[in-house]
Amino acid sequence: MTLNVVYFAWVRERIGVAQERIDTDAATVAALVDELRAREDRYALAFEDLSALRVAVDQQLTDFDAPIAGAREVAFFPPMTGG
Amino acid sequence: MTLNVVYFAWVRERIGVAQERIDTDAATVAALVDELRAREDRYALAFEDLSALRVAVDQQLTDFDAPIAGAREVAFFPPMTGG
Amino acid sequence: MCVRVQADPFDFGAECDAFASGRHHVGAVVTFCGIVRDDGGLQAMEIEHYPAMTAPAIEAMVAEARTRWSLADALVIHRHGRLTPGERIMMVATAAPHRADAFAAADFLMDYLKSRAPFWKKEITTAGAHWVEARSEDETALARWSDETARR
Amino acid sequence: MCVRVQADPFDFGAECDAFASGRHHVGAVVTFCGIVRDDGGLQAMEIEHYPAMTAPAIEAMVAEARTRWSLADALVIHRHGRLTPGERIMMVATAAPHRADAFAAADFLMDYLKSRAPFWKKEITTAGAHWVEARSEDETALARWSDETARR
Repeated sequence: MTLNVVYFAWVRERIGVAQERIDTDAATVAALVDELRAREDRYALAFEDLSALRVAVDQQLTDFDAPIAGAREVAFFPPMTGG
Repeated sequence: MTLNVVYFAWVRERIGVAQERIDTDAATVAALVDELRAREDRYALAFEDLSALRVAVDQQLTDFDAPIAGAREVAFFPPMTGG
Repeated sequence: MCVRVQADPFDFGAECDAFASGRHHVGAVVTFCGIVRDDGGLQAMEIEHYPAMTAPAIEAMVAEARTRWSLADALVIHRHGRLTPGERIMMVATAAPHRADAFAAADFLMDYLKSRAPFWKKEITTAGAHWVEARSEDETALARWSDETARR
Repeated sequence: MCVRVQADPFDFGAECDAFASGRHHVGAVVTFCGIVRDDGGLQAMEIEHYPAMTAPAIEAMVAEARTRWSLADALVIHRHGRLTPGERIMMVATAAPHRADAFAAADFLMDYLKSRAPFWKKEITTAGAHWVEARSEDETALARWSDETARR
């Protein structure tokens, strides 16, 4: 399947793009992260410490165990600092 | 001594005046209340239930045991309903 | 710090704007506006107060709030006299470096104003006039700030 | 109910005034305004957000607040883009028959917006630029609404 993967804040800066299309057969967010880490150092660096990251699947906050079958967009970002 | 005694809300309405000068030798608010009650029925009615009343001596909230020696003004009123 | 007790209306929007303006060391402004609520049949609200006591009592509440929280500024405006449903009775505004202080101080000031500032409300309804009774919920709300209660 | 996410400034005073206007069954309006605070050396704040998620996430927070408290209305405005010290970042307003509901809902919305709405702040200072880190106090504040946390 092809996913839209989006990055925000320092995750975006480390990976160097704001979004990209990714072909993957990953069943969960964590499996997708493993695939990305294996690609290039910039991904390995961005995903070094998952406890410092948050994830949303189709714009819903979730966790790294979440399934992504049928999802259209996965977003990675640091803890939010709104308000 | 001569005190300025002021009344608010339904206390004022029951007693029929907003304020008056009172000559008294009462040592405490409670003793002043006893003197007022003895004057006329309208006072007895207004001071029937002290738990429904609040008192301020010289514009400071206090209680019925408070001394009034040297005070200039005593105010009686129901619980406040500001805000 | 500003406390105003007045019969005239106040401009809530303009007060909020002015209060939040020109602040560089404040991260949070909280405002509260009390409105005459029509629960059915209310024609007017008459608010009596104790002129010699009102402003000093409110100023003491604001001073107490400043000892409890880190506040940059506070504003209280409270009207007296005759008001009709939908009219704004009073407002509180607090400014603080951090939001928790601004919220707590505004909440505290409202609880104290409600039960300790010398105002009395009379409701004029189609069925007659009556003095509003203090509610036990308001004393319960005050008891939340119990350190303060103990200190007094 | 109104949620606005925008780069443009908003007029806090005018929003407060409009929000408190024409209400006869509301006794209490609480507003909050967040301001870019200059803790020394701050030149600008850049706020990034996740456009596809931001408004729906805030709308879900407002809907949750409505299930918890008796609210007549709520408003959230949050800016993104570049802001300078003293500028207003965001505001929340709540209207309710009673003040306790208006206060709690505004406080709740602020805690959720702070830690769960998809905004990220970057501070541009004379010493360089850095992403603002989430503070543990903000998670502690969120934990106060623990029923909600358990339900999610």
